[in-house]
Amino acid sequence: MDYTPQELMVAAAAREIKDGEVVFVGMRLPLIAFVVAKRTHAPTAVGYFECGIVRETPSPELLYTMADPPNVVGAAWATQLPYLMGLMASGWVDVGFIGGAQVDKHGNLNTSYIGSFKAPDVRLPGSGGAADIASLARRLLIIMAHERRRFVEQVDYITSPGYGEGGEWRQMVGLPRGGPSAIITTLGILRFDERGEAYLASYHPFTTVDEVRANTGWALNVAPDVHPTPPPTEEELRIIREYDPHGFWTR
Amino acid sequence: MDYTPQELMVAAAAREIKDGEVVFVGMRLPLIAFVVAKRTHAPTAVGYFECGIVRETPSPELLYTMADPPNVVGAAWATQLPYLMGLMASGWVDVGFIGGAQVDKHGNLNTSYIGSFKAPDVRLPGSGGAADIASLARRLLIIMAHERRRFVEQVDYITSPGYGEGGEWRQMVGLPRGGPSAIITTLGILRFDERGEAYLASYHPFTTVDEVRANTGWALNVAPDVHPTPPPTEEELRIIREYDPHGFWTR
Amino acid sequence: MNKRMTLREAVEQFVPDGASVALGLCLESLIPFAAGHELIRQGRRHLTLIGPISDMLFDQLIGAGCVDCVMAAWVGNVSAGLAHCFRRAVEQGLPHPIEVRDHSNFTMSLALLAAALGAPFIPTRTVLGTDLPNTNPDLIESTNPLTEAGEPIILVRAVQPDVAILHVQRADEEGHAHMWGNLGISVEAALAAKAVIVVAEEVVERDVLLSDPNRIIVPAHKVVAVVEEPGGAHPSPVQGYYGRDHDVYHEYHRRTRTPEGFQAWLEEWVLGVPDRTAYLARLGAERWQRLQRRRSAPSVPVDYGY
Amino acid sequence: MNKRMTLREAVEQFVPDGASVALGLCLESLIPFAAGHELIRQGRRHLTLIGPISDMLFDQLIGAGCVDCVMAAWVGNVSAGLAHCFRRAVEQGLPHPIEVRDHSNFTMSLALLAAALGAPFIPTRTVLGTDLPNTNPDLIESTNPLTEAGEPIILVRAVQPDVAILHVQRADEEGHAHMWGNLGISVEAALAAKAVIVVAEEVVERDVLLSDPNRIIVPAHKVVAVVEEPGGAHPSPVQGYYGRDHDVYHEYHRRTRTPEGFQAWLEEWVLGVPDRTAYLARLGAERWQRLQRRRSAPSVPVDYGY
Repeated sequence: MDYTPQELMVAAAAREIKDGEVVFVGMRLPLIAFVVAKRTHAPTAVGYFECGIVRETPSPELLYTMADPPNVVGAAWATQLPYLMGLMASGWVDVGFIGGAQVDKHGNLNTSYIGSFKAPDVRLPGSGGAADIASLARRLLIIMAHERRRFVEQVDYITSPGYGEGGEWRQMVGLPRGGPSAIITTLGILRFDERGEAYLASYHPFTTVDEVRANTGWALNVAPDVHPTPPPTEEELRIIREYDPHGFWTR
Repeated sequence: MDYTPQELMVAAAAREIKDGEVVFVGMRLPLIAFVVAKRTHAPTAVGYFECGIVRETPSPELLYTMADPPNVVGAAWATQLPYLMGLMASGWVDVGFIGGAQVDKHGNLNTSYIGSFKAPDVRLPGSGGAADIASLARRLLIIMAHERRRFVEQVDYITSPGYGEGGEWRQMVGLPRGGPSAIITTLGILRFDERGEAYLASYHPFTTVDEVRANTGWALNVAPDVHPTPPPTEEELRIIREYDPHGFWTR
Repeated sequence: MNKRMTLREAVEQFVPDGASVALGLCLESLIPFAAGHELIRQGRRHLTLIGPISDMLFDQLIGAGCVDCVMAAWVGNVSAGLAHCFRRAVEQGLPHPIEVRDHSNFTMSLALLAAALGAPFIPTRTVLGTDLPNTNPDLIESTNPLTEAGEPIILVRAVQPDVAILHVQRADEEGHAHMWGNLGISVEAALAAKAVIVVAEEVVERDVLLSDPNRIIVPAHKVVAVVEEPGGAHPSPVQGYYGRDHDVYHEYHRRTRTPEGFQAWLEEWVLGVPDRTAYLARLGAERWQRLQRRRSAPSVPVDYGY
Repeated sequence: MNKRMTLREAVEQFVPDGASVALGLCLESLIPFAAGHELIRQGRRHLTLIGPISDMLFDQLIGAGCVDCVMAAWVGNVSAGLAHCFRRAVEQGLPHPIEVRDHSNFTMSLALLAAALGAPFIPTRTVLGTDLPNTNPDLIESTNPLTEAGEPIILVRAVQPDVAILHVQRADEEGHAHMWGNLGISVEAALAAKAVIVVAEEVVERDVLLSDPNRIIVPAHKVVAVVEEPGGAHPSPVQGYYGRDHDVYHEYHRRTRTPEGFQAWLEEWVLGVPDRTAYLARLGAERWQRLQRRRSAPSVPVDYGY
């Protein structure tokens, strides 16, 4: 295999961004997915970075964090966090990216507490902007490592809402729109059925449906047309490797 | 008399500003009162202008409106209106100035409707920031022409709250603080007793208590120590006339 | 995307009859008079006007019959006095009755800020005890649910304009815009609005705008039209460009005491000129020259490098 | 008024035990590490820390035992992973238990904005259906009183810090301060706080600041102390001055896996250096030099003249 799982994930994530869309760019791999999308099929996509940055061009250098100086130079707006979040709350953000420590079959994410929040086994960092992106973006893309302990029947704590208990849950709790569109994992891509339950849409070329199932903590549904995820193209790989030459995020 | 009533009013208003205070500067005469205070006894007073300006020095030229370019050059902050109003809402503004078309004995002001608001005789411009200053500043200074039709038993419409019906009215309706401290008129200076009713504290040198009473639409109380208002000093007049050489506001 | 067009095109395409329009958001400066006059020339009807204090422009639009509803804190003429057309509309229903929703400057800013934040309302303690809630259904008397005693509070309902018109100093053709000086409620309105029309003194290269991203006023993807219209804010001032033409306000005040006087003024300065170029020509080169910036006061640059 | 003093004096005078302190408000940049380390050196106790995401600094203060309560959206190490001291405090009560009020970035900003506006709360539809209201009493599940159906809404209670510490690029001795780049929730926090401490890369003449009043971050009368502390944000970046020292974050992450490791790190970089000058000396001139700005990207000035 001449690419890493991370590189495939970045390419897959980039393909989820449509041209002209406003993207709430998350930390780590989405930073690079936005760059790949901009340089391939989505040249007019606009990136929101919650620290207070809007970009219409990729940052000139690899970002370790979204507030790194290369992300500010040439930005199309440098502003205050609540303004960007407020625009998202009003429906201006088409798609947002987040990761998580735990995800469940309804796409709910936990980045706060493993175990009971009253006496947790692990205290994770918390929401950051993830809860907001999951609540308010028109659609949500989740990127995370596919491990059985992370893909659980039900998350211990909902930091970022997916489809809750499924069905009309989002409308019922009052969320204005949105919900997960895909989970891009180290093993495959999951999408969601109309009841808001995740199913396997494609598995990465270096794995199998069975392996994906074995790494999933619930009885995973599989699409009738499940197929291998298209590998990153040469152009995508070139852009990823130019942008992250030492593979800080992608190796 | 070697000064105009407006000049005396400006000087009297300036004397109400203490050094170091944050002043919400209103339109017209208060624009000049702030300048006089800064140049005499209150050099460290800070002026807030609701259009979004904070000044620590007087503007270099006469202002016709608070957004005139001379008010922006050398400003100590140029910002957004809700930030200044928000600071006032949090208690940061010591004193604010407003005028009115009607005032009543409890210091309530009307700048909205003469007659019924459903079928008004006169539609006045409205609140601007006056209602906010009257609601939120620590104390309120009212500046207006002393005429019987303007000084009424009860205003037709409360645009800017004084002491309402008197007593504990402000606390009862939920206002956080404040209330009128003085009404500086073309004829005298009214202050407020502990029940929130205005009384005559001083009459201008060119008038009498009786004349003030005759121009007031309610039975005006008079302080036992009522006295002539101290006229503007030479220094005050010099500053006023330097700043408003053609007497646009003060003649 | 190149969004540059004439003011006529921008108003035609993006301000339909019945629209709610926020304009005059810096209070007395950067008032988009050219855009307002174009609304009048195109005979726009049933508009809702949204603003803080409005120095003369709302009065003109009301007098011209463009307006059904005003959401504002103050409608008048700051250096000259009352607004005659506004008075006639409210007092006599001339040219037709209008609805007025009385705000204070703070509540108007909170209504727009609420919309900018996607919040249904913002609670405040300003205007408690006043009559404003009686003449504005968007100011709701309520109690604070976080206090046991249920202390009184005003809920300011979010107001989302269909379009905000911003007069700015400089912009590029994609809609990146720099505005400086007192900002009033411009940021709140531009963030709240469904669309933004930028009218600029100068359209310049993108690099100039992006050299200072903190000064950009609103994300360009919300901007639907960019118009270069030098002098488009006259008689209101534009920091760094020209001063306030006080005489215009006083002349307008004098001449518009009667409907006939207003009509004559309107013919002379709005209906009788096809665009802002003709307006400035009518004003006269000498008078326009007198208002121009006399001395520079440049900002000390900052360095965005790394 | 000249408010210039050393960081030691500023922390001594304006951040008492038990204070609530907002810091790290730009998220990953302009983090006032020097101020945070001074809090540790002075043995400050029972603090409440307020911030959006905190990149490493909150973890250090928690590990050093300064903190009773954290109101934040995220406590970790952005480029390296989890926060070990934060974990130990919550999971094991080491060095002592702390209270955590879980915010999202948006709710944290709304809590501060509410305080900045003098509003008791701001309603929002973010975090509906999540568990955050279960671990934060400042996020109150309620219904929107403006809708008949009573749609669900979260009321974000106002949070007013006792003090906000801002690291900025330049300031004058009176407290006028310019900050540029991503602002995060700095403006909201500075407006909300009862007092502001400004730590600047450079203290410059008043005229430089007042040449560009739109860039000033908060009115100077709210600023109680101005500290000139070049390099005071290291290892976080300062736009126009120096870049992010990524290695520090990774080294910290590795070394603080155990309480002993954290203590050794703390001795080396905080307790063992009297001030930031000594800290930078320990870092080494060559390493510090490598982080400095390599190329300029100056803003195109604007003209405030008339």
